[in-house]
Amino acid sequence: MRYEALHFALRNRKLVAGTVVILVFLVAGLAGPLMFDHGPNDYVGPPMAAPSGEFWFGTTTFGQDVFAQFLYGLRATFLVGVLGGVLAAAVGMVVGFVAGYRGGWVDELLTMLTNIVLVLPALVVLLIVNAYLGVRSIGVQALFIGLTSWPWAARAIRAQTFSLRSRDFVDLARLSGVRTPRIILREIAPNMSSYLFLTFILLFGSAILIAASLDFIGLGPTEGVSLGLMLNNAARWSALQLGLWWWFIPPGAGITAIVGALYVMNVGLDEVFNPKLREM
Amino acid sequence: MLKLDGVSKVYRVGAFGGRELKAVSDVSFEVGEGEVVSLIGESGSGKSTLGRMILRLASVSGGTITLDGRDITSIKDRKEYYRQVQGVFQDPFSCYNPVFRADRVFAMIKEQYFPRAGADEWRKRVEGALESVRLDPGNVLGKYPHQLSGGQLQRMLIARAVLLDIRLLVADEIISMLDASTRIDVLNLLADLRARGLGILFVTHDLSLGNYVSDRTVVLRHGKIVEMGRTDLVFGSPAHPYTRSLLASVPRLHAKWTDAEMTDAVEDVPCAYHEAPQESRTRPGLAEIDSDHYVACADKEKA
Amino acid sequence: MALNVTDLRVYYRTLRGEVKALDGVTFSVADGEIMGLAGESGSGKSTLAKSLIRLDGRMRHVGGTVELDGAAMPLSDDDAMDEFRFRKVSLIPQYSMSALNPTRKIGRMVGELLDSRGERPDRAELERRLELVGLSKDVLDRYPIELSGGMKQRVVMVVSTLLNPSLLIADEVTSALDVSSQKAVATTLLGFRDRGLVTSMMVVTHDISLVYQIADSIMVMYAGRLAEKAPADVLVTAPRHPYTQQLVSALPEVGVRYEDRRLAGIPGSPPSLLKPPGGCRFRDRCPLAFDQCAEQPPFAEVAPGHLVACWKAE
Amino acid sequence: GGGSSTPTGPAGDGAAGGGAAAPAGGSGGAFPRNETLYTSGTQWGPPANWNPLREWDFATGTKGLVYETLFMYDPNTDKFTPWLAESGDWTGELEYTLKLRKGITWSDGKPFTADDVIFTFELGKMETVPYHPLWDWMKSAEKVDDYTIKFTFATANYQEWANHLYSRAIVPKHLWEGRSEDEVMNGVNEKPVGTGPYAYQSHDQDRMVWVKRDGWWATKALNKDVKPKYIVDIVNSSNEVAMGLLLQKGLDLSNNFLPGIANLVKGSFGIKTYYDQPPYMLPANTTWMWFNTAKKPMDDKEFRKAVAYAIDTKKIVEGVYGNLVKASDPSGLLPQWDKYVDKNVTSALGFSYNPDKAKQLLADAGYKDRNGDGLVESPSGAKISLKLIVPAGWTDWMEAARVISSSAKAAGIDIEADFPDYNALVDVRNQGKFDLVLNNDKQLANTPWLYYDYLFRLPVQKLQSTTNFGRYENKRAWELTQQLDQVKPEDVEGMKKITSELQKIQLGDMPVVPLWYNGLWSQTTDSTWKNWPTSAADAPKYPPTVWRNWLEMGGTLMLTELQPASGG
Amino acid sequence: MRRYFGRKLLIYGLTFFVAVTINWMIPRFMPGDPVQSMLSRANVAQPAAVEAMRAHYTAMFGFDLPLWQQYLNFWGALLRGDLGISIWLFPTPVSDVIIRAVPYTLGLLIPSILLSWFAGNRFGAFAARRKWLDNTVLPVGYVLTATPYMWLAILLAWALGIVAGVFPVAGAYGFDLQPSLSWGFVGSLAEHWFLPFASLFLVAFGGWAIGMRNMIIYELEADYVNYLRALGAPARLVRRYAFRNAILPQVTGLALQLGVLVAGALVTEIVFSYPGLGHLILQAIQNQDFFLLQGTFLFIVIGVLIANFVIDVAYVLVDPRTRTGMGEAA
Ligand SMILES: Nc1ncnc2c1ncn2[C@@H]1O[C@H](COP(=O)(O)OP(=O)(O)OP(=O)(O)O)[C@@H](O)[C@H]1O
Ligand SMILES: Nc1ncnc2c1ncn2[C@@H]1O[C@H](COP(=O)(O)OP(=O)(O)OP(=O)(O)O)[C@@H](O)[C@H]1O
Ligand SMILES: [Mg+2]
Ligand SMILES: [Mg+2]
Ligand code: NI
Repeated sequence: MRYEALHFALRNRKLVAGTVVILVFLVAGLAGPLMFDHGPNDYVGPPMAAPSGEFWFGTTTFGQDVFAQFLYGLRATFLVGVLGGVLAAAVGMVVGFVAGYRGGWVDELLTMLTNIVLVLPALVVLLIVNAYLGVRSIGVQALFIGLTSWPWAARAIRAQTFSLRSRDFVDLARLSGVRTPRIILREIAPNMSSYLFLTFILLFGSAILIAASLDFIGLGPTEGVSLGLMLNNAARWSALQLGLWWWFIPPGAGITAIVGALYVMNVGLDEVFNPKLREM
Repeated sequence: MLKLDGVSKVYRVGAFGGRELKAVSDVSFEVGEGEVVSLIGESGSGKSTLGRMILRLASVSGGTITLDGRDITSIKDRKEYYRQVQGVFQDPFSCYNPVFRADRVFAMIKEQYFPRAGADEWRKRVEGALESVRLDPGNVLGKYPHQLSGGQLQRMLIARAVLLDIRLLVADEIISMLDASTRIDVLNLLADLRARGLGILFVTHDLSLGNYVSDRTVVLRHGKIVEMGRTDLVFGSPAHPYTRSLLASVPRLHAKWTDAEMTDAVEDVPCAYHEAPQESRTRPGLAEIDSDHYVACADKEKA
Repeated sequence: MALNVTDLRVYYRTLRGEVKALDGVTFSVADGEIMGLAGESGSGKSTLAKSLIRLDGRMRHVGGTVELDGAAMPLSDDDAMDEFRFRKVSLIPQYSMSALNPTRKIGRMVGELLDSRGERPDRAELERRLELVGLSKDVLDRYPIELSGGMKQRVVMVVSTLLNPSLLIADEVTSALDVSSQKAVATTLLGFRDRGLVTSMMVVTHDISLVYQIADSIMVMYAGRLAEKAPADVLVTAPRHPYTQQLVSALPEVGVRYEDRRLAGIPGSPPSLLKPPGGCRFRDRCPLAFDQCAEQPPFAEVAPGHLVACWKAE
Repeated sequence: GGGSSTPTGPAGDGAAGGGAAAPAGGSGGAFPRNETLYTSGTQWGPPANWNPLREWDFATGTKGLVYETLFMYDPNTDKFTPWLAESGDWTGELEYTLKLRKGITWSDGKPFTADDVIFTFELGKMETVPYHPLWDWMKSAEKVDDYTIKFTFATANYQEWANHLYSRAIVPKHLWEGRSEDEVMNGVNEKPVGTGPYAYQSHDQDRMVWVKRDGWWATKALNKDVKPKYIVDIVNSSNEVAMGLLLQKGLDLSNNFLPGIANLVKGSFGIKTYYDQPPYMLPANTTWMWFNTAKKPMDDKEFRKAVAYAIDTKKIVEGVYGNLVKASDPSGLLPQWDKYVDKNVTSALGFSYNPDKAKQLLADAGYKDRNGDGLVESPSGAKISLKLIVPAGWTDWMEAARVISSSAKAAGIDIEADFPDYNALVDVRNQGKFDLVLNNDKQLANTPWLYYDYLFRLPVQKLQSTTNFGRYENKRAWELTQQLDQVKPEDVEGMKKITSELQKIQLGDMPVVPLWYNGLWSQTTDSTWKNWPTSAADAPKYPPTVWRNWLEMGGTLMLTELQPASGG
Repeated sequence: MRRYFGRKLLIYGLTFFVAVTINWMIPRFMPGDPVQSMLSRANVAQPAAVEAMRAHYTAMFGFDLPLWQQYLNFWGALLRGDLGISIWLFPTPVSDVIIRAVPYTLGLLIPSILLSWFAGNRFGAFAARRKWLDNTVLPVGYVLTATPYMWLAILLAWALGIVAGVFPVAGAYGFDLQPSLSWGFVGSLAEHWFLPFASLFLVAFGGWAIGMRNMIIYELEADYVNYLRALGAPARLVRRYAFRNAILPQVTGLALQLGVLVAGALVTEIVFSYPGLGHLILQAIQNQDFFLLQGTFLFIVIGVLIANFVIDVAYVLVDPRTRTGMGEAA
């Protein structure tokens, strides 16, 4: 069964393409910055230079290397995505598992909480909280994204847990004297691993998008670079009007490519895990 | 050994538990050592619910369940209880976590009950248990559930229960998902276990199977007992119209349904309850019409 | 002859190769015949049933022909098959509980279905048939969710037979039911045939005792092939194939008790259909197996209407 | 964008709302392009009030286009021009007599008289009116006749008074009389009635429209006329938008900071700035870096000096601003105040970017790098790690702060740029809980006294909300500042004597570091209106801006010099 | 049914309560004093004057009361529809500021949400049954959903606005116009509206198309589809049923996505300087106008809640399963 999944995984064009794109960007983000002996914000070149052999993506109004910013920015983007995604997935899982497994009033309560957070427009809440708190680091940004984007994941996981909870092997584990947290962890979660993974991918993608929006509005981290901040800076320094397309195209394209690849990967994985879809 | 006394179960359904659903009401019977009691009834009659209450997978809403006179809810240590009482369920495939190897059910027992047992010693025990359910250990160990047949899986579950030296087994429709050719093997196995002194609560909706293995039979309908007693009496001279109609519906190999049976005319026959003497109504709502043969009133149910 | 199946082969495409789920079956069902199709799990019963109505995406029609009322059915041509479906061959699925579109009222759905097949919906006839299965006509104004499981099943039965098909296939329609409902469904099926709403019927089940109650003949499959076909009484009382014999003897009957007569199962398990062994597929489990069994025995008629695939069956 | 690229409305459709709301002559509610002046860069939010006392948030133009001041002041020439006043003179040590121009009427037709002026000044007796402190040293404003007023003072703060003379918008007594303090300060004043050349026409979230009013007094009295019939002041949403509009000639005058504009000025986009080469703009204010002198090691003037030497201002000017600004004089005084700069003092004590000197100063004062991290520790061995705060979102300053941080580090001083939100920054700044902060609150004005007041004002209070953020305590400097206030503006020599002293103290103690002059951001296009102020010989020299509080410093006069580009 | 709505209303009520409380709490427990920063902007010279003004405004905004009193007052004012006075646009009441911006935001949101939803679902269902469409056009859908709203907006603004000069990129109508019922004005409105609308529409469209495509594929596997197929029902009918059933989860999806879409609109407005709520929020943030921020936030929350409720009602109307399900069990 495992091998079968792998077999399909390797043959699924969507999954492979998505994964390749993600890996390329990941490697670029991890290894790329080592190419430079200057920081992403250093004034290293002539201002407003178009892409050239020396500066692949051109330079900003200050003469910063856009390519360097892009590669460093990838790091931040991945970091926010992973941290935000992991946190949201973790909260979503805890809430979803507990609500789904426990049922009863615990479920009622958690479902209520979930619904409340769900109907609150997350980005707007983030805007407000960010504005007040003056969140200024990637970590805190990821924290807030994680804390607001979990509800749909929790809902989905709850529903899944609900159906798994009544499966006999769960009862059997209970008959073996296994305790609840362990049952959730060892019996239920592994059965949803593909689902959890899919959830995480989606949360990962949405965390990146939310972070980019926050950065763009100027509520992003003030130090360092991220793709969203690059967009923000490009807009603020009139890159559009000055025709510095090389400044605002790459970061947006980078985000789109990463998130798009994640989504495509998600569909691919779905097809791998879900035999019904494979026939398509 | 196991005694149910006026057991009921109310499920709260709907939002905020707004509605009540009485799945089991006022059920009393006993399962003795080395005795097979079959629990028979149509779908939704509360059979599984009873089983789950005995297995402490569902809480008891009313009445008591006692094991050797001890209320089972007072046994704080669930492990202690499960060492004596175990269950096997209907769908052998869903009893195994599909992502793990099938023998994980044994590992779980070791982890929880025999953490100190040596690997070799444990292996021997498992093999012994498997052989007692007539499985070739080499054939089944180390495989994934989907690589095994339903019969094999079902027998492994019984082996798992056997590992614990249990005294009571709740077998909830354990053969209805099996092929005709394998189900009889599992049934025979149960009978063998009984011979070793195991009490078995055999839940089924297939009357012929119940008849095949059990000593006593309890017929449930809408959560209430309509008839119970020695199997030969219940099947031989069913006293309640419901039992009769059930029996009439059973397809038999050598007799086709008669035209009379095809039209459900059996309901007209009055129940035996009223003919039983007053003093024999030892259990509430049931009349003892023969030694160890009880029946409920059909008219009262209609009302 | 209503249905003539000749050497039908249908395989499943899988990763590990082709599963030969139906590997050369030849049989026929006469007009007015109710044929029970029995056999253990995985023997290819559903595959046969599906083949006759709609191949799913992974099934491949490898060979053989099917003739219904003299017309050859283009099994592998999905569009051409539409001509046969519903009008000539129809199906009562196992999943009757979920076979109705949940967001359409039943009457409307039926109307649209008939419309789409170019048939004129006959409301009166529909109501008459509903009455036949004990349903009032106002179910037509209800959504499926408003009906109980049994009602839904009866609705499906009525819908499937609305165009009086020559062949009705009922795949495991009773497996999930308790005895009293099983009986009700079985007698309804019988009633359909008796009233001439369907010409002949193929009832797929693994419960021989049940199918015995209504079937004229019973066919037993084993590992993708036919083992035996005989009139119902004959098959139950005097089966010729060793597999059938063992199968029948393993069935407990009301009244049979463990202490009285210990029944025995069939040891061993059926072969994989991925690479089935040549010859008789029951060979490994067969107490009578001998050298000749390495060769596939023909499905030969040993008595009128009694066909067996076994060298030992004379 | 906006203006020019939108289709001109189809002619003669009569659907316009009619009445006062519809601009005369416009078809379909459109403002005829050749009669309309589009400006931007002044208003950062929808126009919300037309209350001339709310000098920080009234709709731009409320003062200058509608309400007028007694005098105009031109910072380029340092000249006062009588405006509503005909003349004004110190008629005694503590007595100032003001004569008003006759024949001026309010836009509702009522005559403008001494009562209005007295009323306006007396409004300052209300606690919350921003010029309330005037009454600390002004004794009375008395009406001599309808056009003459006599002001008497307890202390003659000549410099400050001169500032009041061109800063206070005069409001009509007949309409404002009887308004409560709350109405006066917090009232919206929807229908402003003033003496100026324009009247309120309409406004929306993203614009303020003024319409020329008939019978402006200056046309007759001074032969000055404003040319644009409409002034549409576009609310800034962002600088990019302004630049986009400017490029499409949807704007005639943009007073926005437009990064990269230098490229466009050099190109063929028809965009002009005051100078056609760096720094392109007239200077408008100085950006200062304040040390919190109440904290170690900023309490050490040697350390402060070292920091001053360590800052690479040139990199800010060129890298961050692309030469749109100019590095500041060591005194921090704007070029318009050049005459008050004692060159001897600045050449002797002035600083410039010199990392070696900075290191030298540090070493001499005992600041050494003891732990080898390349950053110095204080003489006592304590680690030095300072934060330079700049409001988040002020991108140019953020960039500048990063440059400061890196050049300071290069000299061995650990300064980190930090970007709290504006509110938080204000909090810590006012409470004195910061290390270093950038600030440019004080604008160009008639007197350098304003700058010295900003630098040296005492006593230090719990909250320092507008001046002396560094809590720098120097009694002598504060005395000199007060003395400077009491020198008559004509007495330049007298002022210079004091400013020279002050500069000595300032450069010797270095409580703040002046960094660069922010420009009087202004870019214009000639497509509809021409004759903008520029450095060219024949062009007007008024400050080319419609910024709040700058119209009375020449903005209004600029409008009178404009000419239609296409002759008519 | 009544139960169902009672429950929903309870959730909405609680959400509202939580939102209001958060909203009230944050500015009061965060660093920075709005009055101080307001005065700091006022840039009044003399410290003494500042002190007087500070006292005045602190009392005016009620910051001198005990917290619980402030909280109660907040609710009281809220229920009267009074959201306080904007600091940034002093002395305009926050509700006035919001009311002026709302038409623009709704004008963007409602068409883009509804149109993208309809078009996306149609298109997704269409693509799901054509392999070549599925393989060629759907990737575009993925790219679209993955696009950050503001980037697409920037690209459109740049390409169609600045480079091609076809569309204006700022404001809601030409700066040479005044609101009137003329063709010129309406045309100008439409012209300014188009790009922000298009960028919102496109991103959302991609999402719906993909969602629908997946839903349809699942739906085509459903038992009732198999049954219809077995009865030889033509693909047309099957698709019609599948579409109808697949659209139901998309209705719920719409409710779930609402917050995201609103957020997208905010960001898009910022790019195009479109004078709606998004623009307002940004300004309120940049100007530290807590009251305006609170008001806008509340307004959006209420809007989203109402929209959610409308969707709930709509869902009940279109899906018979919920209706009966609720009548009996739930
Ligand atoms: N967890 C539960 N919550 C609510 N109702 C339940 C629950 N479990 C069972 N029920 C209800 O209780 C009644 C009895 O169910 P039970 O499963 O005991 O029947 P059963 O006799 O085992 O039927 P079957 O033969 O179908 O297994 C049914 O009406 C069922 O719907
Ligand atoms: N989609 C599929 N892909 C691959 N193999 C399949 C598929 N469906 C069925 N098979 C295989 O085909 C063989 C016949 O299956 P089929 O479903 O016809 O059996 P059956 O007799 O109906 O069994 P049951 O009684 O369990 O329904 C089995 O070996 C099964 O594993
Ligand atoms: Mg059950
Ligand atoms: Mg089958
Ligand atoms: Ni009775």
